[in-house]
Amino acid sequence: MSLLTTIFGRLIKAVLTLLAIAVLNFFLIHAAPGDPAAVIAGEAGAADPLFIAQLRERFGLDQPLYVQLWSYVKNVLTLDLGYSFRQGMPVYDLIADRLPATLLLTLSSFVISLSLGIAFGVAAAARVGKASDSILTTIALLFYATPLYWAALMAVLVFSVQLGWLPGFGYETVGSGYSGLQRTWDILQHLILPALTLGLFFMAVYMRMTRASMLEVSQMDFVKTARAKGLSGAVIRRRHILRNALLPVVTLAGLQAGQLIGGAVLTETVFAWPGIGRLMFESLEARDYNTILGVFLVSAAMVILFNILTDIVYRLVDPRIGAKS
Amino acid sequence: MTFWKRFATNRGAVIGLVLLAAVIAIALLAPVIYPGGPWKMVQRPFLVPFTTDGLPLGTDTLGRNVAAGLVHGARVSLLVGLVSTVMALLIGVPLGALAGFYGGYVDEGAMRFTEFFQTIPNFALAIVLVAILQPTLGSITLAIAIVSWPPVARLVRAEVMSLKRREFVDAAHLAGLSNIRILVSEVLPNAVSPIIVMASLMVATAILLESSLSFLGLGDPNIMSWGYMIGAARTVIRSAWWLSFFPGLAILLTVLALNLIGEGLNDAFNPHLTKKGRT
Amino acid sequence: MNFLKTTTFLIAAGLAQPLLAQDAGGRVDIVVQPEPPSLMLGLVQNGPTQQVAGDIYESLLRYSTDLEPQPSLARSWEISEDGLTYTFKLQEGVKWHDGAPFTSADVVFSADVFLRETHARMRSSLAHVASIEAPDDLTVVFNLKQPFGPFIGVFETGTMPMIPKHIYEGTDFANNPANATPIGTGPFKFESWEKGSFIHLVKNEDYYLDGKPYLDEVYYRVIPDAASRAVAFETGEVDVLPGGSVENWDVARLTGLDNTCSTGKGWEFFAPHAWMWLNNRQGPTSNPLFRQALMYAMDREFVRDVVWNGFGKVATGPVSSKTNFYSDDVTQYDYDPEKAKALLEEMGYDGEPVRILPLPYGETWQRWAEAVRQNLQEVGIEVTIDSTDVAGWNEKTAQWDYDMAFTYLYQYGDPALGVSRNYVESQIEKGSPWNNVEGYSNPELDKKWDAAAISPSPDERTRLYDEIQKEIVNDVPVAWLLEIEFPTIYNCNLQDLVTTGIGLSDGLRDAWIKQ
Amino acid sequence: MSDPILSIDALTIDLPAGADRPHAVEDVSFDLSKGEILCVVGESGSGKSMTANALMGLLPDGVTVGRGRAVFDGTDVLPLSEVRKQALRGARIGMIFQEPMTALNPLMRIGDQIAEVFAAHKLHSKSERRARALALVKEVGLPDPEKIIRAYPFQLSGGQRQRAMIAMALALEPEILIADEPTTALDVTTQAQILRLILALREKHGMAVMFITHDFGVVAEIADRVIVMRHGRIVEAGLAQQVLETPQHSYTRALLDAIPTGRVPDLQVITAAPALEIRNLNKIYRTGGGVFRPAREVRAVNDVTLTIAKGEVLGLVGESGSGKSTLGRAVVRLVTPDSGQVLVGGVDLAALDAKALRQQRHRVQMVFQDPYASLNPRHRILRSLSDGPIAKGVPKRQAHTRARELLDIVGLGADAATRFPHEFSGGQRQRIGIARALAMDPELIIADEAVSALDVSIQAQVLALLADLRRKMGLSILFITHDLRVAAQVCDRIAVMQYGRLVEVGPVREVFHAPQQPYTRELLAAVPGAGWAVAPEAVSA
Repeated sequence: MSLLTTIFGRLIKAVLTLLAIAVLNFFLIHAAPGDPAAVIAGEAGAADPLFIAQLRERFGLDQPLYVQLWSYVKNVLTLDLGYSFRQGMPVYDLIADRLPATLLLTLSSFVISLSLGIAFGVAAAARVGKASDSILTTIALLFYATPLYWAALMAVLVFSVQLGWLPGFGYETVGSGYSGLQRTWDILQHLILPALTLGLFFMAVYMRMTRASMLEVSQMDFVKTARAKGLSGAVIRRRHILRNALLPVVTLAGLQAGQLIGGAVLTETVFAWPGIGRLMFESLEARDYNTILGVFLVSAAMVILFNILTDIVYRLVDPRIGAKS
Repeated sequence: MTFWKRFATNRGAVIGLVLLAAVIAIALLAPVIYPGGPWKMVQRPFLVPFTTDGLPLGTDTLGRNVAAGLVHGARVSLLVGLVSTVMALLIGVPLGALAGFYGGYVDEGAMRFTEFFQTIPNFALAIVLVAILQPTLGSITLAIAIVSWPPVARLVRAEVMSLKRREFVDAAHLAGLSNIRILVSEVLPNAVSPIIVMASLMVATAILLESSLSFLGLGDPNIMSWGYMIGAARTVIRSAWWLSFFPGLAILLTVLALNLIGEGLNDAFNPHLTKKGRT
Repeated sequence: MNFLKTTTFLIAAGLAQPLLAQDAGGRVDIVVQPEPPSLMLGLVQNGPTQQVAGDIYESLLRYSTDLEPQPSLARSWEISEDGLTYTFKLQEGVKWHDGAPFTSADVVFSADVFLRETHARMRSSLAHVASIEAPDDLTVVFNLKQPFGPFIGVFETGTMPMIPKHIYEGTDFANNPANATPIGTGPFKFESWEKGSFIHLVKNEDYYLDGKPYLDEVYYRVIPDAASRAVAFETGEVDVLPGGSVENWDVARLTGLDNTCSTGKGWEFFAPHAWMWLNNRQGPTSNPLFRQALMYAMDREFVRDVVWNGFGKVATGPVSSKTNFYSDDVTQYDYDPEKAKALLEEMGYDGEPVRILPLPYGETWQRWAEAVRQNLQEVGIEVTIDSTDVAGWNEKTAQWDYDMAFTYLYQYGDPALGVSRNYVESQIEKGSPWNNVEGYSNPELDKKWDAAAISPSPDERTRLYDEIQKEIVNDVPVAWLLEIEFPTIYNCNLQDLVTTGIGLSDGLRDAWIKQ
Repeated sequence: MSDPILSIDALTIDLPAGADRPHAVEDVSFDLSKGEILCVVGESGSGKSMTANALMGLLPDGVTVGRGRAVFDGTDVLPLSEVRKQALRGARIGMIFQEPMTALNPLMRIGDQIAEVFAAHKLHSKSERRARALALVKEVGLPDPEKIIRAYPFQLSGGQRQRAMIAMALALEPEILIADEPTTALDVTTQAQILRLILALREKHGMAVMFITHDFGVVAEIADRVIVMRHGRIVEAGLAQQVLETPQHSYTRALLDAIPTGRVPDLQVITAAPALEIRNLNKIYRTGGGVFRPAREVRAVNDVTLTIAKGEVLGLVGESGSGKSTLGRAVVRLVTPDSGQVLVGGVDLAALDAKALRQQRHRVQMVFQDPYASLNPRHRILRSLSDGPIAKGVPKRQAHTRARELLDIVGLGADAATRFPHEFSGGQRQRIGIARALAMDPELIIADEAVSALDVSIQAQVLALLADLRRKMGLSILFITHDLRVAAQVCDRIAVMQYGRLVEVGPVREVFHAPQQPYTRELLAAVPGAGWAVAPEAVSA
């Protein structure tokens, strides 16, 4: 089976999954008490029932649920995510506005966590049973056990407030008028704390997995073969053990990377990062149906995208996959 | 070596066990230690720890005893962690077992269903569920269970798939035992070890999840939990660090303990993986 | 009756001209929380929207901190003897941000066409208006059907913002693309909006008051976490924390910082008044004895001192002491658990549990509910707290699915505008959380409320409102809690930040930075 | 014996504390001469591989050289530093292993893995390495070398992988090749090819070979000299022919005796009544298949018709992939055949629905291959033996009594009933497996490679038990095995399978002595040591 047909098959499955997610979430969200009209009216402060009824009619919320569902599904099928009641703009634009920030945050923390995790995992595995292994493992375990938001708050407290080294929140210095390199540098500084906090937690995950996987692979027969060839320990670790040990890490990383997108709510909240995690949380409180559904769809699409990417990477690394059947 | 001996040789696991035992003891004895409950406003607010007799960890924003909160909070964190894990197991184990054992369409259907839940971002789904059901102990537990079961199903499925090819399962078929009986009494008991390991880690994750939900204001307001305490104190973290520090520490230690135990169990169940030494 | 806990301030008005020479130039960063859904003030009037849009839009009048009307787009005004005709003379040379001239036609369009359709609160005031005329470009006349004492109070920016006729006439107001780039007459112009991050306004160079505004630009910053907002102020990244944007516990700490000022002014017009709705229809709360017991059981001073960090004033009844026609000649409910227990015994309270629905506006309100729960439990009442978010809160109160529900509402300077709606029987209607939600019914009092609203004589009004307050406080239809104060915290270099009765919501027309 | 290239002197290898004995190898001395093939023979745990591993510096963690020297080319290699050992490994001493499936890195192309040997010793340019890899691939007889060096291990068969391994080991023309059970995992015909290859390479390069095996057949095939090890000690050493024909040590004799001789039994009197009739049985496996691609079909059982008489032992032989196991599993309905009949006692097992099948299961029972997987580790032996009878309707007490009896019969004693599987050795577990099959009072027993996983001496005991039981109880057995010598020893008739078809069926004597089909002949010829073990008797027959 060629890569193309696989991807094509996956895409079809992905579309079906996304549709199912849209439908499930549609019902979930409509099951929540209150509706966007009530919330918007609530914010206006003095709505009479007439005003609320007008809003409902405008949003189409006066239609029976199945009619609303049908029109939503129709929209989604034409790649139209609808209109945000609360923000008064197309959901697509809203998400397009926010997605880059989330992607920047999650991808950089992903890169940090994966590279550090693998590096430390390899280091710990190479020193298994020694003190340095215990220290690395313990530190990873501590990161793993620390509530993310708590670590985030502490990080702001220490590095931003006490030491003043880094900005504690936001995406860039507002109104700085920076452009080009200067702006990039500015964003980078803002990125460090959130990306690290988010990254360190996952670093612990990858490190533990890499270590375990390295140890397991190092027991395998072909490692003995490699030694029998007269290869040095470092070459064996790099060329034989690591490559094989990374396979399960790649799988896990692919799974996590997708989840990161929707899972950055906490980090985005603490660091005031203008991403879609926060957008989702705010839209949820506002019962901004279309926006929540849109965010869910986009994050689910990201999960699927990353799964497909993982598959491709996996195929590139492991010749056995794909050639099997 | 027996299982317990192997477990006991793992220093981390023993430390974890002692920690957890302490947390459980505190949770059980909470009504004895602080019979007044965690909500009672006993003193001036914002009393600094270690300065007032009877209030070792100071008081919170309303003058409530932080130590009492911690002690009573232990019950809830453990309860949510435990019950949600049990619920997740109750969904994941049968689903994974049936999928793995019967294969074919059953497997296909069950796995599509599982994948579906894995595609929806977990934490976001938990938030939505709690928001929809409105935050109560029950809804939080349920939400955590609903987002936690897919890995269980996958694990159990993989275990069952490998176990069902073992010859003793063939032998059971030849003995004329029914499928369900084979699944329940021959296959599943042999999958218990990895499930226990995973469950111990899930309890830890569930405690973290509960506290994260509370942090976002999605906790049950009638119940004192560590997550609630941090959530309630986060706005004063700068002026009253101890209000979020101690519950944070409590979570950290409990989660750490569970992880250590999980690793210890894993090592004890799979002695061949832990052989010390290099390639 | 704006609900959201923040607002802004500023201002000025023509009272005392400052003695200092103002320095021009500079930039101010202000927190806005939460992010406004829209800046089109004619469509959305919640707190954050008005805080930002108050710089862009203006109305005919402003109100001083003691609620006296001040000129704004109206240079002067006249009320006829019979209280039926209001005549306004407009400022000369006022231009919309797109350069079009502002005329009386815009006023008529705004009040009579646009706001009548979109603005529920304005609509109920417009019910008293027979016609609005524009005899010439700079004159507007409102003709009332009958005298309506509070009418002079409706010309505030959030109540009657001026909408450009040349842009909106004949369009679908709600979906007009111009809503994204609001055009007003105000001292600042809309420049850009980075969703989730900031809103950028720049100085209106063509402003009709010479030399104003002083500031070059204003950034409204969206920072969703209260603790982060505090940090932002400390690190100097923002200059102003509007009321309610940090938790009360942080206020004392922040105001103790160098070069940090705070003011409680700028809320007089709104006079936010907090109480718990008590469901008068069913359960223990339907019994007046129980409701009185509640009042004695609650330690409201403790809450003021601890939860509100000393800000605010214990409410004595339905009318805020900042609002006109306040009377303190009413029964005082001091903290007295014994009395509460006695009342409960008298009514034969059987331990039926009651639910508290806190206001989902952050930690302060949550703590408040917890404190009340503790107070009530101590006199033997079974209490649980229901937890919910904004939408759920709206739903539950609007559908009367609650026992006790926290809320706070604005009073708009006059009991007829912001108080009577919560107590008269005609305002009992399911589906809204701002009317007579508790279901209190007292026909005798209803007559007095009505009479007081349309009486042309201030003395008569005072007498009626005194009687009403005296009587209603004994019935305890709702459990009044606090007159809330939201201190605005700002960098002391900022001058003339809060100059009117709606504070930051009136925009930064007069603000300047001391160099 | 002249000119030893390697001289091992009083080697002792220590096991870590807590192991079942203090030394893996104790006081072992031997020489290896240039161009010589030395076979080190022993059962599992004899320490035969440890000696080789010590030489290569590849001892498992915790296992250390205690005493002794291993002089190679004038130097004791045991105390050398890791770096110097690396220089030795691959370059001057090559090694190949038992499991060709796992001994190659699954993620690297064959060519790269071969070229890596040069890289490890910093020899040749990149293109030269490739050319040499190609030449090596050719030399070890792999087809289509250009393609092979670009292939990944999973694309090669077991025999091909072992050839690739040999190519790697030979890359730098080492003076010594250590072969650690290199043919054990291979089919018999493939094994024969690999053995021939090793002989040919020895001829060509003149290297010394240390060949580790448990199989005296292989020894007979290639050994110049033999060392027999037991419990870490050398019990006998000598020229191959000497040891094989006139073993001096009782253990060597026991081992040789335990080997099924290939001596075929006399014809048994067989009743006409069939215990099993298989008629036109078919089973096709379909793999893959989906929207975008056709399914791949493998005819595992192709129109097989076969009868086993009551009291008869029928040997079903064939190489891996021949379909013999599928046929066995289809007979007990662990696999549902696509078509055809399986008649046992007049019941067509192939046609029963799930419920009826459960009630008829007891008619055919199975003894499995893997003694470690065939017993539920969480159940006591008693339960493993009595669950079936109880499900069948036997009263519990009676089932328990019978279980104890059977444990006695298979030589374990009734006490075994209350213990758990992990308390037993492999051979004991296989006895339990037999007892379990008997507990159901079956009309037919399928023994699926029932002794393949056991050491020779244990194998002999279990085969003896089977023969004994058969005599006493008149069992009908379908005996599935890849080992023709075992089949020859215990079976009345032999059925040969290839590619899912029955190639030849007949009495052992006929099939072995006068095979009709070329494939049968090929198979027989490939049995290592066949000429030595079967020939004398065969002639007399």
